[in-house]
Amino acid sequence: MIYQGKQKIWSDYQKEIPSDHWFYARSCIRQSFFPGAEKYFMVICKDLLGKDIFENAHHTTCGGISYHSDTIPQETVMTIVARQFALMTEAGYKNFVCSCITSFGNYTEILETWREFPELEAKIRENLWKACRREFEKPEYVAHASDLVYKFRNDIAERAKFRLVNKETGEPLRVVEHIGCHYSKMFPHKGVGGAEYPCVLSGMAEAWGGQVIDYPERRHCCGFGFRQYLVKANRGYSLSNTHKKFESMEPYHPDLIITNCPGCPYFLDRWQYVISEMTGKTYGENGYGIPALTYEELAGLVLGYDPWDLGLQFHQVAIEPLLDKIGIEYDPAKKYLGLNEKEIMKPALPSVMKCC
Amino acid sequence: MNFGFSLSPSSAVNLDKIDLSLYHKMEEIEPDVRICIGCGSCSATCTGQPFSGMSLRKVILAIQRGRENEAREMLSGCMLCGKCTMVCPRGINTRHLILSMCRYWDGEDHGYNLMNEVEVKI
Amino acid sequence: MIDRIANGFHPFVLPFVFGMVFVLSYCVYGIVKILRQLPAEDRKHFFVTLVTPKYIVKNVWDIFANCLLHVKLWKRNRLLGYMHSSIAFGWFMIILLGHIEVFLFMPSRAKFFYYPIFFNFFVAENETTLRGSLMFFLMDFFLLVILSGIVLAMIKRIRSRLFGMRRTTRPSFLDTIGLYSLWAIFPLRLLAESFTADISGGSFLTLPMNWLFRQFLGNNLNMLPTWWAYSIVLGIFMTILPFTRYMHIPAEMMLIPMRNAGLKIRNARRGFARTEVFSCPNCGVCIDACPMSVKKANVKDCTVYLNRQIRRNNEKRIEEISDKCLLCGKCTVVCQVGVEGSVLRVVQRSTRNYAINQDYSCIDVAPFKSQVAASSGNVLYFAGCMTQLTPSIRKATISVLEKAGVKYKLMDPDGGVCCGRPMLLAGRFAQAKEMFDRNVEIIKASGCDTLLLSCPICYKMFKDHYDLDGIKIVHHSEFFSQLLDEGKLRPKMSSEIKYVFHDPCELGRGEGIYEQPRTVLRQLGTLVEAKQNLDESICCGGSLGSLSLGFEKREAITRNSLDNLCVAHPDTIVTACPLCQTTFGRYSDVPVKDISQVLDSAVGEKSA
Amino acid sequence: MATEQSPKVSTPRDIRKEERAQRKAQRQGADAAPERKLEQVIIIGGGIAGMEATKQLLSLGYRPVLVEKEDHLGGHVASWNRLFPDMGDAQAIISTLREEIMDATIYLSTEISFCNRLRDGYNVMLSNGVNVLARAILMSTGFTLFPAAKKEEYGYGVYDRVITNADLENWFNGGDDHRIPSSPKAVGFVHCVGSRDLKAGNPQCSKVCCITAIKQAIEVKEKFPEAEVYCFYMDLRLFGKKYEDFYIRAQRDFGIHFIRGRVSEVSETINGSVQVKAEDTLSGRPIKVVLDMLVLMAGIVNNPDNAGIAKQLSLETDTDGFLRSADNILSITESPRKGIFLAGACTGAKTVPETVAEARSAALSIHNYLKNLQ
Repeated sequence: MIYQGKQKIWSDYQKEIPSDHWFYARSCIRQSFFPGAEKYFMVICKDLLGKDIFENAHHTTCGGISYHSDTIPQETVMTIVARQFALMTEAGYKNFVCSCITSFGNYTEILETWREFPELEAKIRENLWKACRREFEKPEYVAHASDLVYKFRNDIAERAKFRLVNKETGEPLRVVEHIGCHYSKMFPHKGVGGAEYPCVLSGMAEAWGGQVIDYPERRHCCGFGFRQYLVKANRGYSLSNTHKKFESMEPYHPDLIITNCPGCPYFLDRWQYVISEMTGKTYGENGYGIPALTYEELAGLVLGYDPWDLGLQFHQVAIEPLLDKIGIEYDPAKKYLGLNEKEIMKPALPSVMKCC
Repeated sequence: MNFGFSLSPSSAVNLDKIDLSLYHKMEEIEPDVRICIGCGSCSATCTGQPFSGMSLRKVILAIQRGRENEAREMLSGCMLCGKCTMVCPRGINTRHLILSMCRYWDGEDHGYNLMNEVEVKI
Repeated sequence: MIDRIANGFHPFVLPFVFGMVFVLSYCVYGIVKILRQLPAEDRKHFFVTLVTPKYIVKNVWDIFANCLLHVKLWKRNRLLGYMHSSIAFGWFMIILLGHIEVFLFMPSRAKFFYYPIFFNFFVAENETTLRGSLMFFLMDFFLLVILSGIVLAMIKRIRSRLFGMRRTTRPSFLDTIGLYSLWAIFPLRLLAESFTADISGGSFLTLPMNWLFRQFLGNNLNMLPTWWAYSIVLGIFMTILPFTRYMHIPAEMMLIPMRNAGLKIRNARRGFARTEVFSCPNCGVCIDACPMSVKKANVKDCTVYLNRQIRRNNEKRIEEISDKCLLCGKCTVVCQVGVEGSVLRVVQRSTRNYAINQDYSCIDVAPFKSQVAASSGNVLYFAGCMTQLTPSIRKATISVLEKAGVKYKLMDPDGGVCCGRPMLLAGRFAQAKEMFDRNVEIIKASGCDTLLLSCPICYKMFKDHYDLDGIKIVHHSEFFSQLLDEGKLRPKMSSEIKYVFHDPCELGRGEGIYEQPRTVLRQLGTLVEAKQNLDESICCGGSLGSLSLGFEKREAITRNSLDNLCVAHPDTIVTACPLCQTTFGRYSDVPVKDISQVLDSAVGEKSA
Repeated sequence: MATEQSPKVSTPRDIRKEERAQRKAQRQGADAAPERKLEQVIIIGGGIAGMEATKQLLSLGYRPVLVEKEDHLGGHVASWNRLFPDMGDAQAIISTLREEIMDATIYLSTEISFCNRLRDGYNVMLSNGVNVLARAILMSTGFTLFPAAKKEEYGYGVYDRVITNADLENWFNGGDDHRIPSSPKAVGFVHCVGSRDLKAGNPQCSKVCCITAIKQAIEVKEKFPEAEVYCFYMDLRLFGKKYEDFYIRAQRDFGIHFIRGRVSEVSETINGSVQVKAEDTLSGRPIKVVLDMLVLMAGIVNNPDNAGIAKQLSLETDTDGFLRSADNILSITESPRKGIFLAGACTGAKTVPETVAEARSAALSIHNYLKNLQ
């Protein structure tokens, strides 16, 4: 691997990311999968970095999940998106940041479509007006939340309490990054680093001390594939794609996976359990899995937030070996305590994969 | 545990892992198997094709890709009429190739049956 | 006649006695072995013929004519015929006369079987007796005949071209020893008899030689060593005979009655096939006949080498030789002992076991049956696979049929089931049979009384292999000839056009149809002949008979066949086989047409 | 070589001097070329097209002035090793041509500063300060190779074992290349890298890459007989003399595998080899193979340096990005501008023999043009 070659490509794919004044749109599913992730994104942006980032309680799903599952037509999803833009316009913002990469892909695709077909945009404006009497201006910048974290990665590194380094050996942790298909595969120029050698996540991992692994199936889909997973008859196909990725990354012995998409961390996490039940194989050390974290969770970890506050107990793969490797202290007893130390239920343990 | 779905094998041909022993045997018997350009003349003219789907082009490709099982059925419909040999633009001795494939398909030499009593009338 | 040696024995006869006992025992062993290898019913039938007078006469005559007189060879090549029959018949006569001498002069010694061979050593005769001088004259005469044959054989070995043979076999090591010992036998006998001629009597050859030798040797001390040498050489020849090509002498005497009894090859290596293989005299006539041997290629793949390799059980070579052959059948036509080169090869092919055995159960013949049953007509035309690639033949044939007012049906307008012959030639009889059966079903469903074929490959298959309940099977050339005879077609004669007819292997040598296509062509234009024609016509090189011969290797064969056809500068080469037409068409400078095409263009509209 | 090291510097004064000398020779009855043939012709680009045209113009009695921006003649061919289909020596062609143009005026490491159009000719100012007046200019500015790194998914410049056809040719020519392993087990060639690819900005066929890939695949197989060699192609476009024989040899004698399907992506494996994915379109299945070396057949694209000169001379580009000829059938060597001629790959991808033939044709066109001006 010629690192300079990658750097050259990264330099070709740098996008402009305004440093402040953002309108934030959440993901429809991440809050239930990884509830700490979006929360700590806001905490980091607002409290730690002191940025102006606004969210409106009335915003909804972007509709991308239904669009990609072939359940709603494109004009509907465009109208939903138009409403999100209207909320942004009403709040007086011009920079739009979203938490989900399918949303990011969705917003980008719609804006590009409107650029090519202005008559469609006019029609959507009419639809929106008819539906809820709102009007909107198109955002000047659309970013994914990871773009922002990438932009502030060095600020975060400066404030970090931990580095992605093995405490015992001093070696950098081996990080697998997965940007998710909708981040830049559709519009390479809209993603940091392009589509082939994206650097949005690898930039974070490297800034925080880790070493990024480039394994053969790096570009491959996480396996979610929307209706491939949602339709049970196709679910084996979804699983097989994830399995292919793990088989490919296995020889590199990764310490963790850092991901972008709501689906990616979910499937890279949960399918490890399913694969272990089906094949008896686990991919981490000593019978554990490989922890799959969102970039916000990882940022939270290096900044020294409590793992359980970050919601890491919601992961299927146990996070503890990673915490031990980095040297992050945690209280095992508090793993399944919720707000105000209230007992939340303990999950049953898998038969193959070790989970604490 | 039964999840109601399972891992499906990859449909990809992995050239590093396939078993090419049959192909190599064919290369030894009829080196011209290498020069097939997949034009499909053999399949288009095949007498057996309408009945069995025989396509020599596909059979050759299947053994090159280590997927013999997909082609066995086709070969068993060959009538050996020789039209494919007549039309092959690359001059491949297709009949001999087919006969040799039928003989060594499973990678074994099935030998001779010298004690056989037959009605020989040609 | 005086018995010279009191007890009628001398040690020098021992080498001969040993050789003779050995070869006779070997032959007995061989005969028993081959008889045991025959299928029981064949064996029984064979024994019956051996005691049936009609067969006995035929067997004796055939053996006499073929093994001794080489009648077939005489017809083919007089010089070779003389060479072979002088040695074979001369030797036979010497042995016969030897026995007659013993019975005439020394009946008491008849029990010593070496006595007739060395008669002149053991007896002393006053040459003035009439009986003696006649016998001695005959003995010297036939010895001279043999020696002339030996001289020719020596010349042939050095200069085979003088005998009209371009190529001959390379003898194996043992063959060479056998050859030299055979050559040595008769000069040594001459010398031995010459040395004893003043004692035992002699005639026009031996007496002068005796006189001559006495002039400068002055004694007869050479007598005994020469008789020793003669006996030793005989002993050597007899002993190695089973392992040389000379085994063909006894084997052919076995083959003739077996063939007369109607036996056929039933196994690749045993029984009848084995007798044929051993009957091969390695003369090499098949090499020149073989179309593959053009430009000195593939010489080692001719039938003579197949026989040799089968005798050696060299499986690799047997396979190569069997697979390469075009199965044109010409070697069988020219073979003096009638070794069936093509059958022997196909039966070798049939011994192989396959991982995939074809299965045609997926073929549904119902649509074909209903299609042939639906239309009317009593002639069913099956164009065949190859004709699919030469649609002009089908078109011309149909056109001729219509012009002649024949009511016909098409059996395979959109392709059909292969006749099975290509599969049969590959030695896969069961698979071929499956295809036969499918076609038979369709043919019977048609209700026609005549099956018309334009491809000789199909024709031979239907003609020889199908039981079609009296349905007449005709090749289109045959059919056209008949239509002309009946006056149903009135073609325009253009005598300025020179046609040459190429006899397709399957039609000519295969089915003996030589005259009918020529009859047709004579009514269309001037018929010229190829250099080698009729049963010696040269395969076009496109034959499906060969399994392993590649496309590029066939070009020389085709070109050679074309050169043979074009000696009389024809304007058009006419053939009656789609495969020959396609093959020649690739390289020919002269237009190549099917007989149906030339006939169709010569017949105007509806001449009937 | 002497020509290259000490190029003759011609000035209009020199020419006048020579003209006088020639006229004198003529008067004395010596066998000299007619006066009009002393005329200068500027040839821009010293590749094989420029060299061949120079040679022809010399023999027609002109004074060709050959301008080359590199410090050596021969263009791309100078860095190649053997040429298809007879494996002729590329260097030998260059040295033969070089020897035949010893008498021409050659400026190496020189570019065109600017040119003006005069009433019946051009005034060309060179970067070395020389000013040349000529009534005819020949553009033989050639092509550039598609920058393979633009096809990011193939990882040229990123993966250790990915090289281009030019890199491989340079290695055959004795160059050092650490990316080429000492005993590869599997080698792949990707055809049409930057050719027939709208997404790469070049929809044209580069014409020579298919046959070059076959040539190089054979050469690789000759060097590494143990290696399996795969060619991934979209279409095989082998149009030239004996190319089909070459293809059959590659298949039959060298056992090179041809896979119809374009490589979709390349990734590096843990031991530094590359994993290549493609669709085997003939069997309709995805295909995957690990290779120790991957050669990208970079295509032929127009030379961006042409743009400046083309603008000054008011030349147009054709829809394929190459210089436009007056007519693509009858006058491929003539530009729409009077006195400006085109030869070689500046008008599109060409093989070596085509380029040489076109250069000859251009020289003849120039000769006829100048003759008719008299």
